[in-house]
Amino acid sequence: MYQTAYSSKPVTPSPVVLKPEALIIGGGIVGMTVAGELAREGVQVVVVEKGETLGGGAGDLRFFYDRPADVRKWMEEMISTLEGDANITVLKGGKLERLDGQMGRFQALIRISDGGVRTLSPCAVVVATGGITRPVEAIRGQSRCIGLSEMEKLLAECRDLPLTRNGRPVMRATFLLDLTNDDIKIDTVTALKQALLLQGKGCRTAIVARDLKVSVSGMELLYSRAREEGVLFFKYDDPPVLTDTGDAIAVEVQDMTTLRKEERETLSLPSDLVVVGETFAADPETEELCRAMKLRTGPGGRAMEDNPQLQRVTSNRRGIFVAGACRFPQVVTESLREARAVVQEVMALLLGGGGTYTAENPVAEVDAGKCALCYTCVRLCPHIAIGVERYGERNVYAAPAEKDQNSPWQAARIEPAACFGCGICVAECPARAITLYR
Amino acid sequence: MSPVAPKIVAFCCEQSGVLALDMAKSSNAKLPDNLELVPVPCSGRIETLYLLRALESGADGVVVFACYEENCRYLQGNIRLKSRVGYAKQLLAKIGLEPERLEIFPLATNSGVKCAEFLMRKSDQLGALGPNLGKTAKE
Amino acid sequence: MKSGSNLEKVFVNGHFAVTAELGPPKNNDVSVIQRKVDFLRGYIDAVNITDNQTAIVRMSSIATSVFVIQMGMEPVMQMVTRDRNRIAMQSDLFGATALGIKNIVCLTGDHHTFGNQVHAKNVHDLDSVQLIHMVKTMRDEKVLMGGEEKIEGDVNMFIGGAANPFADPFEFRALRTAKKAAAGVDFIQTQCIYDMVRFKEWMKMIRDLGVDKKVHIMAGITPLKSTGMARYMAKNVAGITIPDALIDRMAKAAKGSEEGIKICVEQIQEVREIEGVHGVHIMAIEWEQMIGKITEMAGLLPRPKID
Amino acid sequence: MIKAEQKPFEEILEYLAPYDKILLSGCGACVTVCHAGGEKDAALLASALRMARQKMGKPLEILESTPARQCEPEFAEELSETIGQVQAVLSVSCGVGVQTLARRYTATQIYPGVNTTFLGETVAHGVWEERCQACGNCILEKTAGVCPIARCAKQLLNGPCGGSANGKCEIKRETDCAWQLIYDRSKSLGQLHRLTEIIPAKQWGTQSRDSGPRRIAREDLKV
Repeated sequence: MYQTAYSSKPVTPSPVVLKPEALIIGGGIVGMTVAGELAREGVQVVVVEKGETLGGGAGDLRFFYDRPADVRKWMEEMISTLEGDANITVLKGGKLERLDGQMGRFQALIRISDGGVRTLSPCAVVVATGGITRPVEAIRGQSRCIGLSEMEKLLAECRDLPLTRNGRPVMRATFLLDLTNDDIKIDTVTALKQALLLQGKGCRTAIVARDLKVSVSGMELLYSRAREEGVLFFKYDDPPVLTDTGDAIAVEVQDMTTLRKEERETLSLPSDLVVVGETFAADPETEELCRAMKLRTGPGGRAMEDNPQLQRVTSNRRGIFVAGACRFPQVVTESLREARAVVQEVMALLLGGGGTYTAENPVAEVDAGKCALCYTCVRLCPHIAIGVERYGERNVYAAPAEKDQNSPWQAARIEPAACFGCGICVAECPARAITLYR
Repeated sequence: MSPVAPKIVAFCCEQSGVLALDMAKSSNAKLPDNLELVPVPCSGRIETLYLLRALESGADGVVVFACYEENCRYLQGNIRLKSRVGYAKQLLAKIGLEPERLEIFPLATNSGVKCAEFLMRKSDQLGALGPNLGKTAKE
Repeated sequence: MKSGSNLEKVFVNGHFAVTAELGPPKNNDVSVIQRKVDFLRGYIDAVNITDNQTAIVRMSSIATSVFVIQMGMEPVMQMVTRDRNRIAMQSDLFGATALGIKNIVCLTGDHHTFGNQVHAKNVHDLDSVQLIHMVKTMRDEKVLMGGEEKIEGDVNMFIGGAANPFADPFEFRALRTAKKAAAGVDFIQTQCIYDMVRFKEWMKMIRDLGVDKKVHIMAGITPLKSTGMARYMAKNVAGITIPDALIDRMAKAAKGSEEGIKICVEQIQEVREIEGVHGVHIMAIEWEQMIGKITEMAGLLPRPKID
Repeated sequence: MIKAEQKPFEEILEYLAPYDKILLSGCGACVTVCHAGGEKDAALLASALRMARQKMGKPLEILESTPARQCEPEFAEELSETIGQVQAVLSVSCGVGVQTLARRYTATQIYPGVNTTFLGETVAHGVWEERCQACGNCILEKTAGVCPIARCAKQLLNGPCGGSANGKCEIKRETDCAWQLIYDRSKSLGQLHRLTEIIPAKQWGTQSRDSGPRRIAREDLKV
């Protein structure tokens, strides 16, 4: 018959020693949250932030949609506690250039902007580099057309009533959503939050969207409050037409309440300001980082996009986690929830297993004698768990070959801790030299 | 109909196939009687050789229950399987066996009924094709 | 004088030379050669005899050249390195010079998979540059390849080569022609020209390298018979680029062939003004009968008689 | 490494028609690396052959054995006991392996299972391209590390020919023109001037196949 999928050989893969040391790439709110909570549990944390200050993408956030707290103050407190914490070292202007080895013996090479180079050996790595938005190309050149982030700044800094921009009062504002990113909830949340604030400042606001995404906790309430406050809501199929009428921009929408298309009349919303959602783009630096760390990037070029079989924060490599906007653009509260999920994972990994990790899933092993060093398995392993020891001076972990104790392993070698037990390498090996042991 | 029902070997991915078949069994959907299930951690674990050896050693038809394209827990498993089944089908053509004797049936954990129906259809189809003349093991 | 051929005398006396091309028959029917020679008689200085062009089996270039001489016209024997190794090529040179053939064009030749003998074993013992050098050493130093074997008597050939200014890498094309000049080539016939801008750029590079002083450059011209032919050549023939403007012009014209001849004549007049172009090589593939009309319309007649 | 491709299935069936017990022997080195004759591909071929013959009503018993290499006498010796029990051998090793077995086992017919094609480089997983013809007189120093003998359809030493367009060879659109590569690399190495020197005719006879089959004999190593 044929060899069964597993072969039973009592092999207990040698456990990997895990020191409580973690590396966090990205000093935004997710990175800081993870760092703070891990440090409190006694984990030695290094945060690498490419910029000169912590805070990251959410830096230009001023208001929470679900609580009245002042974001800037909350952010500054977080930064100060972080920088004061003994367990946390922050490397500003740092960039991960290279990550070698496997979980338990990662070798991270960090290049600092002042020319310095640091080599770290973390046992777990968290990627929280956030996402970037492309600035709003002024739609048809109107200067009265701004992005959501600019409106956030205006609402925070401009104290006078009614709100003024470049000296002109803002009495009528219209939010235009879903022109670019249509599967992302963050624009609707921000628009609703800002609309309520504007309404509070006596400005009549309308929200024009393809469809309102309210599947974020607390959003149903916010929507009904907005309706009570008098915010107007319009839906559209084909994008509304904007025309500059000199002192305002007229946003023409169709009254979608009448069912038959031809009977719908068009309404015009004259507005002093039209606010548009910025486009969330794949961050080339995150893509480069994923290449350096051999992380799988999803179709949108972001780290580890959704796959129902995978937990939200784990990556394709053991010991590396991904959280926040770099994984998928999302509201701050959702990013923070992912941050806490990462903290759970890292603590379970570093502290839960009594300082070691042994693979529960079946683990594949290469018979060094039969391996023809053809690199098939190394190329195909989705989890980057296989290296070739003899050449890989970077994969310096020279496990003694079974037969001949002192000569380094002269073949492909599967790191037991990094193996997920899928068996792809076993099936592809041309020398049938790999076996999957339960 | 041939006296003995056609033998089907079904390789089942533990993430989807195995669970779907458990569901089929628990909701006692009708399953072909000469069915052998081979669980594998991922459809990517199934070598091309397994597909041929299964046919060689007595199966009249081989089915692989794998996850849908984007849903592989190990990211590449079902994609690698697809190219291996393609290669195996070319070999079957050269051997002179009908292509219907080897098929991938993508499914998710909840498609128990769907996979049971598929197996019954496959059993009838193989019955019509007649026994696999290439099998070397004697019944 | 290198070989005293009529073509050489035309160049030496500063005339604007005209050559054409004659494809030997795919059998041994000499009347085919006779008919083509009669089409060309009086309109050209010498005629290229192709050597199994596009690797399609035809009567050999030497045999056809001998018939052409008997019919009172001067041949330019083409020799490709695809089919013969250095032994065969040197022995053919002895035969050719003995039979009175005075001009040779050394080519690498089209790859045999283009022709009707795709399963052949190609030779490529030498390449065109090395062949040029071999013929020159036989003529000037009277030694066989390898340098030891002395040759009794003269092996005088007026040596020609090809150049394709439209192939890649463009910046290297002039340098490669310079290499052929260094190897000892006497005249160069270019691939057929349709992209005049690129040809002029190439000629400028040739002049900058001073190659036009050492070598007679002949511009290759092929009249287009129809729009179909133009599109076919643009797409399938490697190394030939035909600007769309030309194809559109052909498509718009009432009668494709007449427009083709008009374009051909304009091209000849245009290349005559380019400094360093000493002649034109008209490749009227299976259209030899038009050479008379073309040369007459382009004002290239009568051909100079030099004794 | 040596690259090879399995022979068409029908051709192999033809070879094995007269026999009913054979050895199918793979090789653990080069043909394993290019997935042509390693243990996996040998077992696959064996299974397919058994089924095909079974279907024809003439079952074929196939013993399988894949030594680490087939081009060493000792590895060939490993198979002697098995070869004693079979009527013929189908070797999916490269041409060297087939002939090593043929030299050793004079009474047994050794059939090739693969077509050995070229010495090649892996350009992508599962894709190999010809790099070397083992001509015995390497000129890579002159051509910026790209060999025109192996990678130019006309083996030109003073290329490129007139058919090179957009960096591709005139006879196959997907093949890079070797001389374009030589030109590009020479440019990046700042050695373009070297391409203007004429490379004289190659002495094919000194070390290449054209002076008959070759032999290397290291007196110092001889036992």
